[in-house]
Amino acid sequence: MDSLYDNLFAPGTLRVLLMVVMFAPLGFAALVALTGERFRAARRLSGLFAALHLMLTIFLVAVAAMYSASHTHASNDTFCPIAVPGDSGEGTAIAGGSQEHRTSWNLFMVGKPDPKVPSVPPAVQFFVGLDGLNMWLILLASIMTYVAVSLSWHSAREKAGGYYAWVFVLQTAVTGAFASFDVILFYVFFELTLIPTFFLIGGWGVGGGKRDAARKFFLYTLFGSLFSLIGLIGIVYTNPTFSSGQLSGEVKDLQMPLRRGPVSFSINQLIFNTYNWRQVLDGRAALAQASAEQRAAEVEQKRQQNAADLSAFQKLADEALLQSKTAAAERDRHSAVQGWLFFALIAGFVVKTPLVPFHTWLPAAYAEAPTPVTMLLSAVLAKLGTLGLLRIVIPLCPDMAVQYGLPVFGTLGAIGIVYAAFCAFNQKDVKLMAAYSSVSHLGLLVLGMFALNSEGLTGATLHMVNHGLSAGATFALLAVLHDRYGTTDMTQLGGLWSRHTKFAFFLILISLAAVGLPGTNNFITEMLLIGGLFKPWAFGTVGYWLAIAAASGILLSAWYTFTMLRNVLFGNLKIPTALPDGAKTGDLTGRELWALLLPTLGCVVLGVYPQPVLDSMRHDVATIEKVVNAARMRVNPTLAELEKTQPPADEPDGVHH
Amino acid sequence: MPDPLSPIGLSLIAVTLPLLGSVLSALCGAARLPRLAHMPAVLTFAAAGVISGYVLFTLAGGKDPLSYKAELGTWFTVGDMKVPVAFHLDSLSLIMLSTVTFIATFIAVFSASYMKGDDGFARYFAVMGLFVFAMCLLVTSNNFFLLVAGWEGVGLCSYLLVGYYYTKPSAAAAARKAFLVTRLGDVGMILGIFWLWKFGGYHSNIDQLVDHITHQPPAADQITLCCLLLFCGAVGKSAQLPLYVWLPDAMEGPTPVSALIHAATMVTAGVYLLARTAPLFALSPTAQIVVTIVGGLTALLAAFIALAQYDLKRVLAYSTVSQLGFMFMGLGCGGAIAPNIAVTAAIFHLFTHAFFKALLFLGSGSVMHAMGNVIDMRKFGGLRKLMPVTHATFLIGSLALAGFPLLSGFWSKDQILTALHDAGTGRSVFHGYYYTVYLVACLTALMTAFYTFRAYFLTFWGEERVPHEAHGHAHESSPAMTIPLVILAVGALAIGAVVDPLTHWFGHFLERSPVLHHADEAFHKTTNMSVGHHAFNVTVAAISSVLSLAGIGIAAMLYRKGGPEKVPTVLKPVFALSQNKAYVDEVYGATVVLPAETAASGSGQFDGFLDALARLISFIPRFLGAVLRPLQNGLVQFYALGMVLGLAVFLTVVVLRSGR
Amino acid sequence: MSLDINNPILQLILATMLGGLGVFFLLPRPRGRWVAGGVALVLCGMGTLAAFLITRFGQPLAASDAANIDWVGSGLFWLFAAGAIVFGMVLVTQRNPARGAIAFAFVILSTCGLFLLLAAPFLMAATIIIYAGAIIVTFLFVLMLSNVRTASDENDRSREPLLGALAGFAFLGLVLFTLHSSEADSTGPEALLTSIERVRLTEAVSKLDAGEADEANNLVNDVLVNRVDGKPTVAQRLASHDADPRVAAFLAQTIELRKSNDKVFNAQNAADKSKAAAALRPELIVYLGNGHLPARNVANLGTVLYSEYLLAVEMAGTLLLVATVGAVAIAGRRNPAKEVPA
Amino acid sequence: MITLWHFLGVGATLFALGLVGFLTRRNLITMFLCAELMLQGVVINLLAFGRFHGTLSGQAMGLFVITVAACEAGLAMALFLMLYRRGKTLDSGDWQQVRETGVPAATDAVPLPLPPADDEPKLPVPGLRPEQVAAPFPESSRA
Repeated sequence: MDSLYDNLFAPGTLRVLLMVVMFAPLGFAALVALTGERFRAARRLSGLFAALHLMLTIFLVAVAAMYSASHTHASNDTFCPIAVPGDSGEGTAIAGGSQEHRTSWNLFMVGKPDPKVPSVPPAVQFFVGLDGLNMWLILLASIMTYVAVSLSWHSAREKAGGYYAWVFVLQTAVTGAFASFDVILFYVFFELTLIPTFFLIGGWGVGGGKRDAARKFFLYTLFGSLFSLIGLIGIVYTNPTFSSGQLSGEVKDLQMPLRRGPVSFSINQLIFNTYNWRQVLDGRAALAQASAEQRAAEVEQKRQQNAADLSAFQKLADEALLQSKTAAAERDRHSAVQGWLFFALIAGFVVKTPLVPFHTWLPAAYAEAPTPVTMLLSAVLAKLGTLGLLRIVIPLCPDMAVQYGLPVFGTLGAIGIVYAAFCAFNQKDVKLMAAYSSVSHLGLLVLGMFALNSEGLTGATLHMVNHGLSAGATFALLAVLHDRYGTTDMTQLGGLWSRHTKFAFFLILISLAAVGLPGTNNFITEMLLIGGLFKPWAFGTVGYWLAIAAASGILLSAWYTFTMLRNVLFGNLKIPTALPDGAKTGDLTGRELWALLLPTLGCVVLGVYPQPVLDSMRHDVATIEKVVNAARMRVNPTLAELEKTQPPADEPDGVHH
Repeated sequence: MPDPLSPIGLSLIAVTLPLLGSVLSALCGAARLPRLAHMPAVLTFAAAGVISGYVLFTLAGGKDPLSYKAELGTWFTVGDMKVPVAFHLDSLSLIMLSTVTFIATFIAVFSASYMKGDDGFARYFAVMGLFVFAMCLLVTSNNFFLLVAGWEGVGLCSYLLVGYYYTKPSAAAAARKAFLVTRLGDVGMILGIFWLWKFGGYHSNIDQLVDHITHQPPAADQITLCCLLLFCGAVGKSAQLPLYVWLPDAMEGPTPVSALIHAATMVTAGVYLLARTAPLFALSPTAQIVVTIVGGLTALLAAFIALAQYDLKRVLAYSTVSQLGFMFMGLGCGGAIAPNIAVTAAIFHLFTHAFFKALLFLGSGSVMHAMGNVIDMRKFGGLRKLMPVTHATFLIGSLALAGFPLLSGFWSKDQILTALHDAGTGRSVFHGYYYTVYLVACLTALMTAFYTFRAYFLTFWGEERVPHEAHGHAHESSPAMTIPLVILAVGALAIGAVVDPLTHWFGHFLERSPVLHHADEAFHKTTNMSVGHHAFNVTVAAISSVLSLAGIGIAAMLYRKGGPEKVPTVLKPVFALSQNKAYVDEVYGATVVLPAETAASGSGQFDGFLDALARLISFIPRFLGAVLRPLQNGLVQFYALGMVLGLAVFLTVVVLRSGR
Repeated sequence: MSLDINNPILQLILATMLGGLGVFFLLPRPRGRWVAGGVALVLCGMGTLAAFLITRFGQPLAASDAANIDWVGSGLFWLFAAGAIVFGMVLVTQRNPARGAIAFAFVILSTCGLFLLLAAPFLMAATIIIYAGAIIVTFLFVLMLSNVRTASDENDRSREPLLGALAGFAFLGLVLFTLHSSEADSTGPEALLTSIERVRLTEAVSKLDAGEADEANNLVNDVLVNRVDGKPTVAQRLASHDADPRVAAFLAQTIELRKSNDKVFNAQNAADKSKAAAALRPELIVYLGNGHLPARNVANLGTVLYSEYLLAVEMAGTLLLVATVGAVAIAGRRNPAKEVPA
Repeated sequence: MITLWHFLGVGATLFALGLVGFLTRRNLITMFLCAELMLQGVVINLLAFGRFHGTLSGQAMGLFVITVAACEAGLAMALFLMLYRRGKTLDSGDWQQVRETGVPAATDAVPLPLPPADDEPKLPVPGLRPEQVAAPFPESSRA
């Protein structure tokens, strides 16, 4: 396969392509903005752009996925992004270039470069790339932008150029955040998404409270992510580096001198440092303790022998004890700092995701936003939060993720599954129902993710895409509905099957995907996420109730979804008496059909044959898992021992019902 | 990849064919050729039936264990969760596969005539094809997750077909109810599968998992928990006691659908599941007795409700629930006598029941077709002259259902009763329960005979009455509908006797399945009892015959003249209770649906409260603003004063600090 | 802190409190103004302030210096200072703005007297001319505009009299306290030099100004190197106290001065000598802690203005022009209130 | 001996007095004069520093201060004139429109004292016959 890639593409083609995929939407935005008020021109132009972009992205991601599924990496030390612009190495493989997977594009330096740490300057870098965690999300963003652009009929009637331009700006921001491997770059793109969203909700929203909703969305998520910024800065500043530390290889020397401070902003480097730093701390503490114990034993021995120079030995023992205490204190301080940073970091991401009870910005924003924008919010933007959890929070604070992840945030996720499902059932507006259903699904995602084993993590990674496709398609259908009747209120609509057969087909299919019927994508990931909760170590901590809550989501999602289907599709035809001006009539048009076909096809294909996608994620999930496993051994050594020595089936602390 | 001409290869072709038929039917609909949509379905079902029948007959007669396995690649694999697309073929799945495709073929033929001219003709056959595919997948998959795929697939098709008349609100409600209630059971099943996966060394293939668990059994309470959770799924799908309520409502679908899905095939998936996992159940006698008791209670309650229904299809629906209860009673005996006897009895009843219940439903469909879609027995009667073929076949079906001696229903029911009797008189710790259930089963058998013939007499005897909805066109159905009836009637008449009591072919064939072998071993290991063989018990057969004849006799006595029926005053409350379905729906409405909906609206309100909490934070800057606003009073001197005071404070601090 | 009347802190607090209270009582208000008490308090406050200034800064250096006290200069200072403050007080508390303007004129006169004492005759003249002109203009305006004979809001009310007086006098107290504490930090030249030494060195500055570098050189040498009238030199006299950091700093300054002086002494040619002398002069002045302006004050001021501050002078001129144009533009506009109905 | 500190003290006192006046008096002209008073305090400081450091920079600065004060006086007079034309008053408290919405305007609670009763009869100049009776209180018609 290598030779195929090498022959087809010169090294660096993918890097250029990635840059194009990231920044072309900005150019589109500028061009579309020029059309101003001309609706048709803006619509055609942006449709063309989005389709072009989608084709490019499909090509890019397909090649990248084949690459990362077929290449085995020697170690799991860090994420292995490929197609990194500015990668200095001139390796054999086209995508990576070198095996270093890092960039040399500095945005600005912070402090002086340390000559002892070559090629890792303390600089904020333009470090973007594709790996298993983000490449599918980038494709998802491109698909959803295409769908949003195609389905913005009613929403973009006024000031069409501005609307489409903001949508493209949003795409660049989201893609940038997905692709970033530098914490500051990530944060900048992460916050950049707020601006287009703010204008899209506030300017083109459908409800009376759109400005209020836009402001609430903006402030609420910003409030959360400011904590994350604090956390990021803290992580960067408390992250030490090793004077001989390369990006790969084990750090063995426990007496290795360390340099604190902003040494790197690269997520890869930070993960590597965090992982090894903790090992070194533990190693030092263990060594010092062993030495102290040895000294104490010596003293005891001498005392029994009534040796004359007892006091000298006593002094040595005291020194060793002091050293041991110092080393332990250093380790404990590290843990304490990591704890605070964990909660600060996670704040922004759980708000963005959102996790119950930090979700209250969501109903207002989702309801007031133009439906295609709601689609983007739910399908793509929410994934920023979960990707942040996966890429930053868990690998950078693994001990806290092991200790508090499942008991606190997993429990919140479980509560969210049930609670949001009940809320969803209570809604009269399909859009709000879908909004709460998103909360419910993402609760499951977070719950499964914090199981922190390969099933849960892979399930979470894929569920981001799957939920994006199914929730996106749901909102896309609602946009179609809104274009026809100007409302998505279930009390005003009913029996639409008899009028829109194709629409009904798609709605049923997507609803099936949403409830996780086998053969659709969500089934795979729900099984993985629930399965993750059944791995033994997770049980040592919180018990089976989380798994039961997760499984109850299977029923509850069906409950509200099928009630919605009954109200909207079944029964006698019921439509609002007053239809909006310029409303479409009839079944799906060709453009809508194409737009809906993409995510629907995605749902089915990922449900029937997900293995290639799963394979492309394997390495990067293994990276997280490695970091987490080390943390797990630290947090609960006995459990780790048990798991190591005994076959899982005979695991003793099983069910006691 | 297996050899396509090997038994497993042929079976997989048979499994896939209905999917092809479904796609072709859908394409017919899309290509504006809806009138041809039945052709792909009928042809592929028939081909699948012929292939599976061929495989069955080529494999029949041997003595060796019968088990073929195939893996067609990976569905998904992550970490310890490895889900291959794995199939297996043993006697159990082969019998199921043949039954399903065989019955489906005739029902498809019947439907082609019955549904002619309907708007959703192509949709009907596409979904039906999908259903048969999912059912075949369910019975042949060797992997729990693949089984769940088939399981949910049949549920989906059931949903789509019950809600086939989508403009009918009652159909929409029934479809949703069917889906949700079965899914409630599925939650339990999925949890059970995961627990099994955990205890079973992270195998998800059924055979490997069963091997692992039978060789390294986990604690008894753990295995009981897993079995009961699996049974939850079966309870939902097979309409057992807490969750049976969806099945009578599911009669809103077209009648052939009721015949295929809600009588012959899908509802028996639960029985199949328990048979398939019999080795696990064999490890847990507690789970077995629970199965038996649930089955007994269901059979009794459903039979009781069926006594006073006026809707012909509902009578049949409750009788289906009741007969499924019989099957579970039989399955549960595996904890007290050998699992192979129990499973054989249950599967045998499943097999015969598929014939006569499909026949009865199709017969009622024929009646309904003639009566202009009226199914209320009070509105018609005395149809035996008008619809002779239907009458004859319906009579055969009723006799079979009632357990009339020597008909197929008699033999299979007799096996279950014998099993229960043996269990009740055996050495099991639960033999008291088993014996009670045996008595219940006898009572139910009596009630079954009675209500079946009540329906038969009310429909076909008495003076001839035709509802005005029939527009005077009431007539015997076309041959496309009557030929399937006749064929199924032959099956109902003779197949029971042919396959088992005469030849013992069925039992021997089923015994070749490694599942039963494993189950017997596990049973032996768990209970330390020897594994017996099925023996014809003359006493039980006699009692069963007497009860059946008594039921038929009472019904003939009361309803020979046809309706309207006269109820003795003493029995009126009982009659009303039965007619109102024992108020189970109302009880559920008050205890499950209402609390859930209240919880939903409560959650909605609580969400508002949460939102208010979040908004509370936004009041902090507002409050500060309100406090500080009066300072901006527009007087320049006031501002200057503030400046000077601030400066004074600042200077004080500076001076005092530097003074130190 | 003991309640010693000579305690400068106490005096300071008393002065600001009395003054503040007095001004508070005197500030115009519709009713409750207490003129007599206010005046008394203000006078007491002024007295306390003077006492503070005297006890803290104005003490005779030593009994032997009593002959050298500049009685005339001191008297004039106190006179003008008192005048400025009293008339300032009148300006602040006078209800009638016309009388206030007159009081302000007297303030200007008094400060001009202080200017003279500070050796700024040109500035004195300029201030009188400009302010007198400005005051006359102002006065005219006042007469023209606010010949309100009845009570009026602007003249008979004060905005926040208590807080205003408090703020202003707190500010004053803080500044005085800062003076108090910063003066304590640099007592060096005043206390450490004898008056004879001071006179000698002052003479040396005059000689330097007159261009007589050698004379000045000798005078400095007299003080720093030779024994003057048989007394020890500065360095010898203070050597025993050099543990005190201020004394040590002063001694270091002395050594630097000697080095500069030696440079003048050892200069080879005239050019070097005048250069070294030019460097010596500011050092001497810093050493004395007390400036001594050149004799030809106004001429030198002109030189400075048109050499060092030329750009600033030009800008000031431009500013004046712009201000004139602006004032004309503003004052010449019609009344917009008539055009826009309220 | 008069030292630098005495002058600084006087300058500070003048500044503080000006400050008090500026903060409390409401007549714009008086306020302006008070501001000038503060400037005088500053100029004294500048001169004193110059004097006691033996430089002329202090005087130069003083000169600039006086220049600025002159500009200020000119502009302030022009502005006062404008304001007087608009509101017929020199009260700085009348210009408080630039306040936060919702904050009530500051009003004066205590009433102004009445003008002293002018009840002494004004006798005509003896020996002359009064030509006509003047309108009583000619000012009141203006107000």
